[in-house]
Amino acid sequence: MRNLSAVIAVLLVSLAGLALADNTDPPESVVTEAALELEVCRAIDLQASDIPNDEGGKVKLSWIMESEGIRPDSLGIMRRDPAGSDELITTLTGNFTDYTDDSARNGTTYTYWILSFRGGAAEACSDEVQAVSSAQWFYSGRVGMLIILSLIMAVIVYYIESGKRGKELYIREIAGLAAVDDAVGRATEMGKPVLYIPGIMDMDNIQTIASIVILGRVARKTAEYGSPLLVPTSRSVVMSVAQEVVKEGYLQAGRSDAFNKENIQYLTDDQFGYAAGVDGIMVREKPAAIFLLGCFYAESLILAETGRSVGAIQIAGTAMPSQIPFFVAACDYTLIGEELFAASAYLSREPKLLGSLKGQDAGKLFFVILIVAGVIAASIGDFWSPMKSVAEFLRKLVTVN
Amino acid sequence: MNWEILGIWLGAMLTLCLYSFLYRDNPFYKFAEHLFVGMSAGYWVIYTIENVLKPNWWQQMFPEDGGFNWVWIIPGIFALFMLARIIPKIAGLSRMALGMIIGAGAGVNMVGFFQTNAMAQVKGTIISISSGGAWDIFSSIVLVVGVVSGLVYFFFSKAHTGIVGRTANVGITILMISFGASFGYTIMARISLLIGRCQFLMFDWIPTIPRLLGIGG
Amino acid sequence: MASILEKLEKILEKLGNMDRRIIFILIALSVIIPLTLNLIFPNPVGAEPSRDMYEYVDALPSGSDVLLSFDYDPSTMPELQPMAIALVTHLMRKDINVVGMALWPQGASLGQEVMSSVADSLGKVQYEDWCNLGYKTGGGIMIVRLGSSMNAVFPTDRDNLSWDEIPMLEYISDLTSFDLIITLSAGDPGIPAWVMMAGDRFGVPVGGGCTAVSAPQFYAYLQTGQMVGMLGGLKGAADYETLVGIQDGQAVKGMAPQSIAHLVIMSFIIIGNLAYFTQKKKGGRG
Amino acid sequence: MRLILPLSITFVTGMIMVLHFFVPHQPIKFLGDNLQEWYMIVASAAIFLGALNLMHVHFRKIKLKLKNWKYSPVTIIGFMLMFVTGLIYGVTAARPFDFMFMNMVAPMGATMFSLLAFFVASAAFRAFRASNWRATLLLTSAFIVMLGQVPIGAMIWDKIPLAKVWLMSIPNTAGQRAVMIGAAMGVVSTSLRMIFGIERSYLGGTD
Repeated sequence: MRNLSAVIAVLLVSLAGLALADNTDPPESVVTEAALELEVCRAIDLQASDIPNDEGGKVKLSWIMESEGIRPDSLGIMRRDPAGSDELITTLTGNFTDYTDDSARNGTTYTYWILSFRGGAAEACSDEVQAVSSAQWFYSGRVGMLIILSLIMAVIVYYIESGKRGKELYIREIAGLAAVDDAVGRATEMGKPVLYIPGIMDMDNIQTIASIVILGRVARKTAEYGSPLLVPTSRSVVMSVAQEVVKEGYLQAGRSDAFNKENIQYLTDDQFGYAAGVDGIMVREKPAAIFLLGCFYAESLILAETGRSVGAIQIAGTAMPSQIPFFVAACDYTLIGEELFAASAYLSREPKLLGSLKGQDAGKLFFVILIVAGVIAASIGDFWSPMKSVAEFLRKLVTVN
Repeated sequence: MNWEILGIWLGAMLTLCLYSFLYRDNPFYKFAEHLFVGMSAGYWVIYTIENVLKPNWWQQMFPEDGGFNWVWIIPGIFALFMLARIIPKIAGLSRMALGMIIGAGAGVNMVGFFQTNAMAQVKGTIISISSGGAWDIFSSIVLVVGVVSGLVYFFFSKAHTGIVGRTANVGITILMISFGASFGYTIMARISLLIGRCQFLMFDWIPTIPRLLGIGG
Repeated sequence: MASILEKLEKILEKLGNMDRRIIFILIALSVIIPLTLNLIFPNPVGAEPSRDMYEYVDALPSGSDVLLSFDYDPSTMPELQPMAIALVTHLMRKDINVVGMALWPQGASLGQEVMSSVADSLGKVQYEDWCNLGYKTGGGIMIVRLGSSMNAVFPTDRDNLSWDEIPMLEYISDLTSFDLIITLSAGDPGIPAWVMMAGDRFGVPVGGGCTAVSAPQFYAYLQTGQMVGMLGGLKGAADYETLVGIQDGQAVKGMAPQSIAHLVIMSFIIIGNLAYFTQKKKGGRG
Repeated sequence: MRLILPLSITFVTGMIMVLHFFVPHQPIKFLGDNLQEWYMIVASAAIFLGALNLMHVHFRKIKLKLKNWKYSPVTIIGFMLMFVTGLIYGVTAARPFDFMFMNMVAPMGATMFSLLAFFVASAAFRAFRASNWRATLLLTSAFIVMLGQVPIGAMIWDKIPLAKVWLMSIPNTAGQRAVMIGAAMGVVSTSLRMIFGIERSYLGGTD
């Protein structure tokens, strides 16, 4: 009994809505058909809300369809603006359960409702809901990240500045980088070239950028020692930049006469075509020192094992977690992750760059403290619930949406 | 001429040429290597034209339904700057294009890495080390200690002595276990690739030999 | 007695400095012989990420929509194609709608091959139960656009049939219309792009398969819940085949040469260490 | 002086991309959305530079009869084959360009890739020696995971696959995470140095 009265109530409401909404469809037919037979499903639980974190102009509608009843052929999304004029903004098939109105004006309150069409007539109508769209200046879920990133950037800039002012900064030894001189020196003694591989990604990859900066320092050393430097690249832009950087290195060492542009060549963008070409260079030129610094994928071990087999000293470095193990196994020295980014500062010994390393350390210290505090709070929180919310807060701080 | 068999033979011959490198450098490898470099370079030029320059630039600038989107002149100009390197006199213009690529790359990488590599990983490490059974607690402690000591290993401005040194030692130990596990896990993938090539040679190529010789079907 | 030991030491010493080409030959044989004999080993599945993946898919109600992105090319087919077959089989058996697409140019045709052959065997109809939107360039950035509108990025499917003419796509407006996104990823763009863009930004569950080489780095995503499950390499594919009940799948077949090659490599490691210790002992004595 | 313009372009584009992540409002959204596509177009267009360089290097080799010059025509012909057929016949399936890709370039790629099966074996043989306790740990964890990867591991002892999962999901995750968080710091600092023009050696000198 109760169910029946609910159905009738719903029906009445929907009819009222329908009558208000649209006069083009004869309401009589709805009454007769719907009352006697199974009703056409209507959209229930209609929700309308501004889409958060956008430039505005969008309202998201979502609903569910009644499960009992005849499925409608299509759904009409209706919108009424404050002036009172109704508009059918779109017609969807009966399967949709959400829609985004992207023609809303910011700051205007709209009323939305949904008509269920069957056989060309509106047979049922949902409740009405209201929403205002608005534009946001910030992604709300990214404020935590913005704060942390700004803090870390500020600290890095601070240490760069204090480095510029000549403050002495201690940097621990990085084994792979201490070996750069030896490797280049050995190549000179043996009268063999140095091979430098800047990874296989393009110049927009930050690891490639880091590698190119290191290439500049290595070029200066090879120029000083007088051994040829071969740089095969897998990207055209990297080739262009490498040519500039190496030329500059030779210039700084006062050996611009020894610079040979032909030694910096493009092979192919193809990952394994590049690996094949570099392998060929390795076995034919027999370099005494090989640098593998930058962004590497599967070709890492193809290059490192071939380099090993020609007896070269190999210094590798990458931030690709999946490739580090292969470099560790096949190379003499490996710069792990962050050490790659530290290399240019370490090799140049420029105070401002060393300062940025100190800034990075501050960033890591911050995260260490955050993790330790969070873990302690979460662990105590298992027994004493106030601490749980502390852990939740910390977790939320590092959540990015 | 049967194109399918020709294709299989080309693939098989080049495969064998490249495998000969495992013995040592030889003319067959040199041939295949030079061919591979040339053909793949040609492939990527065409690929770039067809899949990047045409759809993402040309068709954006001149949409199919007519019209002209002037903003797409901007990347075109920068692309010309990049190509200006060919002419030594105006080669300096390429620095504008480089500035753009490196600036955009640095910006995208900075937020991307920070979000996915730093924030998400820190969040994943803020866990309770007092819940679950003894084994769970042990695992959680290993995880947290591993991450923290690993980070300490990367400290550049502190000498690895005293407590920092001991923590960094724990860190590099965890890193080594991690690298070992990662290496061991990967071997399977590499063998799979070899299986794939062997299947090609054994089940696609070898059966064509009798057919070519006129024996059997 | 002593002479035998000395001989053994000498042999070990030689083995320790063995030419790597001997290793190469043995690796080749350990793959070729099982393939020729068509060996199949049993494949037990423990509590692994591949089981999580299976259980997540298995818990989806029929009629759900799953986006399957084929982000690989022929070079990684041996690992990823069997996964694709097992996943598509599972999805279609459960009457889940499969929408295919690709971030890698050749992924689209590889995906088509899998979906059409599995669909034929299970009596599924293209455009009603499955469809293939094809390849789009742009990686992660394109995924962000999919988050606002699928239709805008894919005005037509792979065969140039327009979006509106494909009945099963009536349900789909943007990425959030999907109950799960599965990426079969051979590298970049792949899992990181989907996790960062679709998972982290739009909150759609992401699962996937990848080559064994990249799998270790994605364990971090599994641990944080950024991925619902993962198939790693041929083992992951074989696990899924076993769980779905494909008896003689490509991956299950491949496990025999895998096992033998692994054993060969492990014996080399043992030999290498024995040789290392005999040399060290000698060094200590002398 | 001549570096000021490129450096300011770097600064502006870098800042737009950073802001784009935090600000969904116009005009940042429009600029950021477009810039993402623009820089890829510019980088892609550079491929012609590489192609010219490749041809130049090999023609020069032939002209000067440098070492292995006899193979240079192979590279040149290979490049021309793909380039010309691509331009004439297009890239659709079952055309010469596609045929050569599927039957020559792709198999060669797969073959180079599969060389890794041999190289992991030789690298493991050489590098995995218990020379100190840290190397022993590396060796042991690799060994356990290798066993856990194949059905034979479970046949030897049914806990081995569990040990593999534990190694992969706990110590391996910890190690990867430390690398990832550290690298992110390196990326932030490197990007910052680029965007603010503190590191500018990549722009070359004063030619």
